[in-house]
Amino acid sequence: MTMRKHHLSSLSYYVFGLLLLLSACRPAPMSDRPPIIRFGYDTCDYCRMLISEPRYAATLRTPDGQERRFDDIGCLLHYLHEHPEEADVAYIWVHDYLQDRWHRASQAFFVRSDRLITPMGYGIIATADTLTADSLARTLGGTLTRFAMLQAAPPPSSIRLP
Amino acid sequence: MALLTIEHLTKRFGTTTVLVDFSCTIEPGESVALWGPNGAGKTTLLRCVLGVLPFEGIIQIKGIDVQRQGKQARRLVGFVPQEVAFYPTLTVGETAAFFARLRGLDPEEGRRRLVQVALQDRLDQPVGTLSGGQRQRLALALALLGDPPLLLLDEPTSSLDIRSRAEFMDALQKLLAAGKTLLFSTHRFEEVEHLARRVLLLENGHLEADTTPAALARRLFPETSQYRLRLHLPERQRPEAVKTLQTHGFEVWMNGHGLEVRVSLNEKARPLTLLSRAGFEIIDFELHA
Amino acid sequence: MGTGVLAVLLTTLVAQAQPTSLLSERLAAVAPGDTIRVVGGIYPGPLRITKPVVLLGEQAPVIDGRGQGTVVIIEAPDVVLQGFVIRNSGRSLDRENAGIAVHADRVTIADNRIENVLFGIYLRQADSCRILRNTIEGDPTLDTPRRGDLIRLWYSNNALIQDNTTRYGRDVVIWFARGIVLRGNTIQFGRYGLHFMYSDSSRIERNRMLHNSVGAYLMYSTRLTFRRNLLAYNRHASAIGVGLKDMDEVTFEENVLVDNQIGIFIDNSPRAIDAQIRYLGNVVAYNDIGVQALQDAPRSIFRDNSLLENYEQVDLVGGGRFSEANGTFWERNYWSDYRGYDADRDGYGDVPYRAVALFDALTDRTPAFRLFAFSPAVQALELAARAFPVIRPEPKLIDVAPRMQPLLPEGIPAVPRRPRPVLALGGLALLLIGGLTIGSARLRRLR
Amino acid sequence: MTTTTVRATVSLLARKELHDALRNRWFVLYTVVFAVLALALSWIGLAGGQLYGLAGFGRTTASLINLIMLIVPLMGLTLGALSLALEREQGTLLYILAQPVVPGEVLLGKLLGLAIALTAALSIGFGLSGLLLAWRGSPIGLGAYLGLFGLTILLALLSLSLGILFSSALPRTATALGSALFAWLLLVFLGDLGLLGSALALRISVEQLFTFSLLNPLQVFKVAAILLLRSDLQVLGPAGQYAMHLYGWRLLPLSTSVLLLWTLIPLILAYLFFRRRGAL
Repeated sequence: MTMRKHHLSSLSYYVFGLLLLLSACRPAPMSDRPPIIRFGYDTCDYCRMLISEPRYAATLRTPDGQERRFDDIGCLLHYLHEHPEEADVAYIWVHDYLQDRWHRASQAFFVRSDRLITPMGYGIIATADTLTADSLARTLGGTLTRFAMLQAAPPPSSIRLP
Repeated sequence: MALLTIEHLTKRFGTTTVLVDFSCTIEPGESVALWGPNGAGKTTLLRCVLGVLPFEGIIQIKGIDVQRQGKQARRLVGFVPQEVAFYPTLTVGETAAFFARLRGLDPEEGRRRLVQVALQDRLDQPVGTLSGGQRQRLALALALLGDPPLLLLDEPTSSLDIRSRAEFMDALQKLLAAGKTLLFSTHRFEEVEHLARRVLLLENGHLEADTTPAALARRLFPETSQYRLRLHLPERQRPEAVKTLQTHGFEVWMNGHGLEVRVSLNEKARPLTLLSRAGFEIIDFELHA
Repeated sequence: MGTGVLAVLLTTLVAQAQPTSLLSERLAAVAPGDTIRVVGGIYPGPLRITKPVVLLGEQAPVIDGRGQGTVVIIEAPDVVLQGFVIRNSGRSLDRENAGIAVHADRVTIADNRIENVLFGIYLRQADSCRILRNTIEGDPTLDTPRRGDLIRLWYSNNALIQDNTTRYGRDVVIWFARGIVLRGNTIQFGRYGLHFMYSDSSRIERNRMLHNSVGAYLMYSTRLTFRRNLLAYNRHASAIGVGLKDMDEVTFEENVLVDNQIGIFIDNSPRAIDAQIRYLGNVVAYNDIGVQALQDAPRSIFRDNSLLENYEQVDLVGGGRFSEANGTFWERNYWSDYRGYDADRDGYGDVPYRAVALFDALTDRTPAFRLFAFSPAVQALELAARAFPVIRPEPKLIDVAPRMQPLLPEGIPAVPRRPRPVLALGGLALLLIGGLTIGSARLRRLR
Repeated sequence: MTTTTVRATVSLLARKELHDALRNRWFVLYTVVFAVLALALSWIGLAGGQLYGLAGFGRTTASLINLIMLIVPLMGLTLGALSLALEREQGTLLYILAQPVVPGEVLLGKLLGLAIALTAALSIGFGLSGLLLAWRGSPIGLGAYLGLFGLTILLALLSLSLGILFSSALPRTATALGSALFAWLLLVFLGDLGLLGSALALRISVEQLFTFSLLNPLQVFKVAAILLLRSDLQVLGPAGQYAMHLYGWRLLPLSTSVLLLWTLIPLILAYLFFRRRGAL
């Protein structure tokens, strides 16, 4: 009889431990960090292709915590064009072209050039500051731009040679 | 040194207590009967001695604790249960070999023991096809494997007919003579009388008395009174048997199973002898106060 | 006889002894349109060809880039480069280091072996080129994203790419190129077997794309014929056999898609309101999902296809159904999970095929439930759903007259089958172990 | 006096158990059914591939995993549940315990004997279908095949030890067998259906779904088996991708350990129950 009682209590410990485990599994509160991309594993939420190269990648997180990942800044712009309800409220990050860093899209400086072959051929990359962007634009023969301007324009088409 | 020591043995099953503070010692060479009504705790006591049930208190065989060193303790014990159950898939020879090995003996030793109980011709017979008497003899042979000093027998004759019972008793008698110690439970007084030197009287889990067969007999059959001997015979022989006994001056009447004879203590075996000589087939008998 | 051997030996010796600069000098010396025969030898790269000449390699002469830059650069039209071994390009993705870079029209690159390169053959603004029977191998030690594309076409129209073999590259890329014919190539162990974008009026046939992350991704193009290709073992994270995104006017015919994660993936195709896509006579077998579409696949005809043993035959992401109102038609396909009969013996089932599976309906809405795939519980659920039609979901599609027998296109290169002698030994060993255990335990009495 | 080592005793008891199992009708029935079904499924699964020159991991290969998940736990649970309870009811358990043996040896002997019997039975099923697969050219390699066999043995062991737990805790054969059958239902059907239902109702996340599902050892087996056969878990959807990303190939040793734990814990409990209960 005592055995059975003992067994029951160990069962309740088990259940309790389980609940603890599960609470540990709950997603962490939304942080200021960009969503994680598993490169070579996750696919772009616009063009559905694998995201392999960090330096062209972009991500966003909606206020209710949904995450989107893109292999090309052009795909991000297309996505935002098709989902205007997310465009104004989402947190948007773009990856730096030269370093392993993420920037908030509103703070980054962008270069658009026909000579940049990005994964989906939109030819847009992001950098941290205006100086780097300017020198890149000069060497690549492209133009320097900001995220607001990119968003205001119609979504980019893939670059075409003149 | 005592062969078996039982101290303050108490055994509970759930809320019911089967044995209460039971203590006794048994010396080498003794033959001890456990006597008491059904449910008095005889079987439970034997199982505790075997160490196959957990209990409170201490039981030692040759100083070996049966709970803590059960394996060594059981090496000193041969056991014949009330209803012998063997593995139905094994033959007699395989069974003997298996239990010999279990005791760390040569399997050949197991087969040699079968000669002792006259089962050597049935080596390849499945144990399931043995008669009750044969099974009991096999059990006895197995209990003797490794020559343990102590034999525990739980109503060993209860499923036997009268002739097998007599043979079995003879065998036990010989073992006793050879120096074995016996502890057995029974509800047949004649077995106590035949085999035991000492009787432990159990009642409701208590040790009521530690006494002798003679004392038990006085308890059961006071000298002055008359007893009823119940005889079981085949139905067709009964009227003839009644006549035979009446001609020898016995008071006889018939009941459902056979006949009953009024006897005094000193002549209680005479009706049996008379009928056997006259060629009657006595299946069984019981003595009642 | 003796002199013949001697001559060959001498030529070889001479070739070996040639100063490595000799090839450039010979190039400089010839007139446009001339033919240069190169017999054996090892020449250092880079080799720049600026005249329309024919370069014929015999006994596999080698042009070695020694790990620096692009090995052969062709800047003149009508060049023919045939029979060479071209190896060891640089490793810079940004500079697009390649085995052969072509910047001129009507160039033919044939029968070369291109080894240990980042990019393989790179056509940039080079129209009407021909890439024939080359073998191109990348560097398998690099991570796939760090590799280059073994064939890359960039603004290069009317190319013929035939009977090439590529291995260990990133993708085969065809971007901004009209009128391409891609035929009989084998593309293996890369990321995208084919990444095809903005390239209208092209023809892709009889190619084999095996063991890539994704077989072929076809995007943003119109008027494409995609037929008789074999796409197998393309499995990786989010892997698909063939994906169509924003494709218009496609004839997708008699392809074989085997053992991919998703056989055919359809995203917003067709896009144009007057465009149509025809899926005809394809074999879609042993994929996790046979055909997957985001929402519906409007203005599409699926006819005479054979869907065999896909774990989920057809999947509509988000649930719902293929609607004939949108112009989606499923007709006369073979379904390996069809349970109907053909009483009138016309080769078509008398009962419509309905793609209904309770579990599919669950996983289409909540993909996480795919975790329960292969569970006996799911089987029980399906049985229950069959027995009690009350909980039967609406069918995803209805094929009114499904085929009774699969329709298998002939002449398609077969999926390589591997014999399994080792497995046979394993099976035999287990059988022996089991048999002997039981046999000996039964025979040997317990003595 | 002769002494018997624990090893000798256990091996003797195990051999006796094996001897018995091979004469057990249930056991023979399971062995035959498993072998026939495994053979039939492999045959059907390959028949299509043979005809079309195609081969792969289709629905039919899946049904092989299904077969294992259905039959193997049933084999282990029923044989385990019968093991002690039946002998207790026959009286042979009392008789064996009255010999110079300890309960641990009896338990271990039973486990070992039955495990060998089950392994032999499964070897025959696997061996036959392995030969067939090899003969007709299968998509499964030797490594995956032997790996699946090993996992199946683990599954058999864990259900065996669960069955033995019921056998030691419950006094009568009927209740032990009934409980074992209920446990089988729970493992095979009710657990998954319950989780599916609660996931629908509570909208739990992919991570939680995966974590919860691992409480069912059958799911652990399944995940490991699919990983072995496919080298990835894509076919299990987002939860599979999550697991693959989180653990990768470590899932294999991980699930093996979980299965072993599922074997060990019931055995320890069974031992405690057995010692407490003794021959009764």
